[in-house]
Amino acid sequence: MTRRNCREMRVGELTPLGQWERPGEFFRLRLEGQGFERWEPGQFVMLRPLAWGPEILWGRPFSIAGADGGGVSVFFQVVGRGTARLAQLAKGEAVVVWGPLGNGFAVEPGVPTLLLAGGVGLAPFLGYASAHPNPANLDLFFAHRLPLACYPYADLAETLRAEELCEQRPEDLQAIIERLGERIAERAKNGLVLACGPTPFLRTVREAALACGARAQVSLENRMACGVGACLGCVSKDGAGHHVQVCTQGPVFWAGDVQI
Amino acid sequence: MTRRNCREMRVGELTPLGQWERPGEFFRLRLEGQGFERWEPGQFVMLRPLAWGPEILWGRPFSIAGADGGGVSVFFQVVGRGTARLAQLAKGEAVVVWGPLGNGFAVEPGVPTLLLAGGVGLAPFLGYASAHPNPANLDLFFAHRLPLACYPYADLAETLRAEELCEQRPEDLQAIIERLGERIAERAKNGLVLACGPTPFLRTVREAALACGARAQVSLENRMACGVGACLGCVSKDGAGHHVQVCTQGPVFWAGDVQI
Amino acid sequence: MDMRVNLAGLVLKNPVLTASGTFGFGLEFEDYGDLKELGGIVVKGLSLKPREGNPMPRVAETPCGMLNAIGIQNPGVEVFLRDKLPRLPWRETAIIANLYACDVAEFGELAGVLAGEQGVAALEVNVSCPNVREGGAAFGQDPLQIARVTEAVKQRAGSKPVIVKLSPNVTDIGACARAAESGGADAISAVNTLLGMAVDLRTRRPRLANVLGGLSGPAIKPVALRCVFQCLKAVKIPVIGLGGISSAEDALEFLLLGAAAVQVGTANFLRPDFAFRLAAELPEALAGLGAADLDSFRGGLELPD
Amino acid sequence: MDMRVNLAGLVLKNPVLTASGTFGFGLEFEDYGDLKELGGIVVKGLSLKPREGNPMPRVAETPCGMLNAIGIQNPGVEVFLRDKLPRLPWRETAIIANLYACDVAEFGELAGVLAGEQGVAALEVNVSCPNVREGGAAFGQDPLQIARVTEAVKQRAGSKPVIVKLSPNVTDIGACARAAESGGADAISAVNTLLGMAVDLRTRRPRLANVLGGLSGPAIKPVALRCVFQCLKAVKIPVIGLGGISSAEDALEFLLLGAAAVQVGTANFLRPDFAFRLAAELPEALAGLGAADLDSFRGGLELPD
Ligand SMILES: Cc1cc2nc3c(=O)[nH]c(=O)nc-3n(C[C@H](O)[C@H](O)[C@H](O)COP(=O)(O)OP(=O)(O)OC[C@H]3O[C@@H](n4cnc5c(N)ncnc54)[C@H](O)[C@@H]3O)c2cc1C
Ligand SMILES: Cc1cc2nc3c(=O)[nH]c(=O)nc-3n(C[C@H](O)[C@H](O)[C@H](O)COP(=O)(O)OP(=O)(O)OC[C@H]3O[C@@H](n4cnc5c(N)ncnc54)[C@H](O)[C@@H]3O)c2cc1C
Ligand SMILES: Cc1cc2nc3c(=O)[nH]c(=O)nc-3n(C[C@H](O)[C@H](O)[C@H](O)COP(=O)(O)O)c2cc1C
Ligand SMILES: Cc1cc2nc3c(=O)[nH]c(=O)nc-3n(C[C@H](O)[C@H](O)[C@H](O)COP(=O)(O)O)c2cc1C
Ligand code: FES
Ligand code: FES
Repeated sequence: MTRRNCREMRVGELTPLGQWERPGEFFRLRLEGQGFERWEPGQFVMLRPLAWGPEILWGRPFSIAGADGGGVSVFFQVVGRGTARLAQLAKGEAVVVWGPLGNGFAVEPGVPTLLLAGGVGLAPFLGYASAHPNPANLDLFFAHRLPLACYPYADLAETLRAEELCEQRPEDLQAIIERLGERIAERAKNGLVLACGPTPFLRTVREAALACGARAQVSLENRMACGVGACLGCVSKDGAGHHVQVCTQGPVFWAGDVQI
Repeated sequence: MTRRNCREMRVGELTPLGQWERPGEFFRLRLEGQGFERWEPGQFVMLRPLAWGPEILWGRPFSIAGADGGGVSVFFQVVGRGTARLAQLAKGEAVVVWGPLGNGFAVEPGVPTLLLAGGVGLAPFLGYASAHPNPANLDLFFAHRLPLACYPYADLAETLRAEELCEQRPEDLQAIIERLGERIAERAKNGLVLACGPTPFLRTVREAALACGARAQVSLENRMACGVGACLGCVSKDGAGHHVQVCTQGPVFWAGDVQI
Repeated sequence: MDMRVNLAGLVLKNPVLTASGTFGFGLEFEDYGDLKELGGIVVKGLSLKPREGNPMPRVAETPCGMLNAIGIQNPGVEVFLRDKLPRLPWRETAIIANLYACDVAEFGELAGVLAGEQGVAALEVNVSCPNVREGGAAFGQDPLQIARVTEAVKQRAGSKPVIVKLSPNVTDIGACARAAESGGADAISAVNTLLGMAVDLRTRRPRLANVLGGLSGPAIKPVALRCVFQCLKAVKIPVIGLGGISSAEDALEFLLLGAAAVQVGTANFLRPDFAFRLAAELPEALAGLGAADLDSFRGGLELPD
Repeated sequence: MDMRVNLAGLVLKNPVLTASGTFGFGLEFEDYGDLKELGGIVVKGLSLKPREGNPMPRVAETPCGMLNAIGIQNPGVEVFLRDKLPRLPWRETAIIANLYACDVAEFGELAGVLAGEQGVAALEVNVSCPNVREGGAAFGQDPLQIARVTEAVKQRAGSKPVIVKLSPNVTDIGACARAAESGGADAISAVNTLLGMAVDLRTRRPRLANVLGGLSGPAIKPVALRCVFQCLKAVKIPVIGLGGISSAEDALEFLLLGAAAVQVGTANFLRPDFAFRLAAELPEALAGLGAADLDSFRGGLELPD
């Protein structure tokens, strides 16, 4: 088992992505320090810069995009106050990091595995692809709204079979939903489907998977205050209608075990 | 009359002083922009960087150390949260500045004038000396605790007669008080005494001046929320025991018109 | 966009008022904007006689807020009428007097003094100031007293609308609002400050000479929104919302709940042109939310079933 | 430095407790520190039967604070006793059960279930939760009900100290404290959350599915300090202070007023090792203020004459 911990790490690189297309919106952040020798793709960390005053109380959860003995990397999009301030971190600044948190995706080296990513939901699959013992069995389908350069897609596309669709016009969404359905159905018999992305995306994946009987996991992005199972602010309902904490019992769930 | 205003100005230079003696504690800050074409030495500004969130609500008051058509300068010491964050301002950052506020020191070119400064209370006298039509009539006495290099003393000492005493051991304080008394008494007959510094310093000055009948003004540094006379949080008592706002009816008072 | 507000018969050009005690007598802010652009100005609390207020220190910063215990320092109602009111643009902007007194009779008398003044648009009754030991708190925390004070003011106020300003330091603010309504109030403003305290570890003393003080600023916004929500449920008269407003979005939140107008208090200390900027920014902020006008937006909160 | 605290007969190794609902059952924090180093752990609110709690969303950030409307989701007291308590270091650290019920009889029953449990050091009665519509608010806002609930719990609690946790959403918290004392409470904890609300301008809906929720965090510290101050004036039994503590200095402020111990709530979300760090830092922070020990510092607030 991976050992969770809380530590102060230092900002290593903070690299803007797609800065010509969407300046100041997408970043890769590398935090330096120990504690991530062992982790599972799909797990996440909570980040809270030491300099944040009481104005922003909660840490912010991000999927681990990669980690090793020297540090951990995440990939984030600026959507609000917290991420806006993360984008202004200075090199060397101290960030309180707790993790690795939650449960990772299933890894079944011998099974053809379809990775479905929507937008920033691509992040955990960077780690997944690099840790997977048999990348030849991996297919990625990536749905996005913004130019490809905003995402770390190119790196992934080199190491596995990748397909992408951009949602620009309203009719693109329908195309994405259909394509998702087709791709999931291909894996219905003998495959594994893993998905991460915005809630409507996950809902579509879950329904399609349940409809055709594909084994599928979805990674939820509920709002989190503590990340460790204590506040009960991040819950979703399980198959039986009981509340489960996404931070500790997820964020990855088998599609049948969670309501979206 | 000088016209008060509120505007966003840009950080020009932020220069540390005495950085070898007290790293990160003393700064000169130049803010660039218009609005300070006319001002009087002894007046002050309220500063609140645009980036301050609701965590620090109030602006912070600082004596104008110098100003011209292109901007305004202040000189500050880091003593708490607000000044600590001012010390981290980046060049070009926007700062909300309102002023010039309050009333300046009396300027009587033909009268021998004694400037008494305690610590950062030196700041307004930079402006006073440079604006005075007859610097030959100015004497400065500067009492301080920290190395001289922390203060903009050298510039001043070039343009007027200056004397300084450093309070390092407990017995130095007594020497300072005695020296203050002597210097004030010299001006009792036909001079003018102006003082700015910490409250105990001003109290000593006020008592000595009243005792020997010297005409003296003191500049108070009460805590301020608004700076414009509205909140009534900065009051002191006048000679008759009525509350007066230090921000609008001061910060400079004739010694007999205010209780300290 | 039409931003006019009809507040109990009083037409305001926009819903932005300044809160009592945070905007002086308005004149202090003339250098920072055009007073005529504000919906209204609620002046510093006025008493029959001049008051020196509480000893210093009277203010302290707290996380996202501040405490004050000014103690209604003011020059008295006569000085206000003689020296301040004539210099205010009362034909263009509603000047609202904020009344402070220590018993019911005095409140009535104060209202009587103001009733005949053309330049005073309305009376706001401060039954809620927690700062002053003499009894301010007692009035505002007891529905019966609120009703009695309201009646007394209303009787002497002539044709002036009477606004009762409520304290959040009560078990049931809805009951206080109903008491004001039953006493004849034309409108309610909610809320005054939360009773609080701060201490200085170095001196081992309270940070305020008065020990207790009123908490205001962004920190209290969630409590203020809840109080306005509860008042709106309790009464039919208009409710003016305030407490922690420090952006156009904050103001819109109160309006979304159904507040007739808003007051800006502590935010005037963030920058002295705050209220002017807010009045100017509000139409655009509303448009940004897809609202056609203020009236169609106000009260549009959707509640879960 | 000797940091021990005697709380109504219960000896704590230091004055740092974790607040109910913010530290789970303690086990969630085992990876972040040694539970044995805490003065005590107040566990998540327990009811007789399991509760699913309120619908989502249940939490929202506010300026320097947060709102929650969890609705006392918990697995029920039996599951706690069977699955959680045996795994906690209850011999070394005081494990305090936090009781939630909807009527007096149920409170008594809950106390009865816990009275015989060796691992439970004390009972904290939550009469103040404003989240749950079923009646939590009513109990905590009425001194008479507080006295009745306290009596019922005390009767069934055997030798366990009974702590009554008060709500700040009242006109007179001193009266509530006296009611608890008269009902036989061994200690008081003050305060629970302030009733608040937040709205989302984009969706035009409340940010919490429950509409109203409890405000906690640094924003409420001034109100919490005031409540503790008023409770200390009202009663002789010890008062545990909480509300907005997010640094060693904050904790010392409550102790300076005279609080017997403190609880840390929302700050546990700033970083999961917060409570452990606080317990470790407190002696040095005390020494930094020139205090010889905790007892000589506690209650040392100097009031103006
Ligand atoms: C397990 C997990 C893994 C995540 N991984 C990543 C990642 O790798 N990269 C990444 O960019 N983001 C990721 N997120 C989402 C990220 O945590 C949020 O975008 C971030 O917390 C927003 O903080 P903020 O202060 O900028 O936004 P806020 O100011 O808090 O909110 C701004 C807007 O974003 C919405 N929002 C905030 N938090 C969330 C959330 N958790 N889910 C959905 N909407 C939200 C709000 O409703 C609001 O509209 C993850 C979330 C979870 C729970
Ligand atoms: C008219 C006027 C002119 C001033 N000119 C200068 C100047 O030129 N240079 C300069 O360095 N400072 C000046 N000051 C003082 C300066 O405003 C304060 O040092 C500053 O506001 C402290 O802010 P902070 O957030 O860092 O401290 P806080 O965190 O607010 O307080 C830290 C400590 O400083 C004390 N403190 C805070 N404000 C004041 C104050 N106004 N007076 C005395 N003690 C205070 C507090 O009690 C506390 O002990 C002036 C003050 C006034 C009223
Ligand atoms: C310094 C100060 C002085 C105040 N004086 C008064 C007053 O005289 N009369 C009154 O009714 N309210 C007074 N208040 C309360 C405000 O009008 C307002 O109700 C409260 O501050 C909450 O709003 P805010 O958070 O926007 O400041 C005062 C508030 C402050 C901060
Ligand atoms: C998410 C959350 C859940 C809470 N659950 C409970 C609870 O079950 N029982 C209880 O008595 N108090 C509960 N509280 C209140 C806290 O114990 C505490 O009284 C309050 O948050 C104030 O302290 P703080 O500002 O340090 O958080 C909860 C608070 C939060 C934030
Ligand atoms: S984030 Fe707190 S329980 Fe999941
Ligand atoms: S600082 Fe507000 S009146 Fe002087």
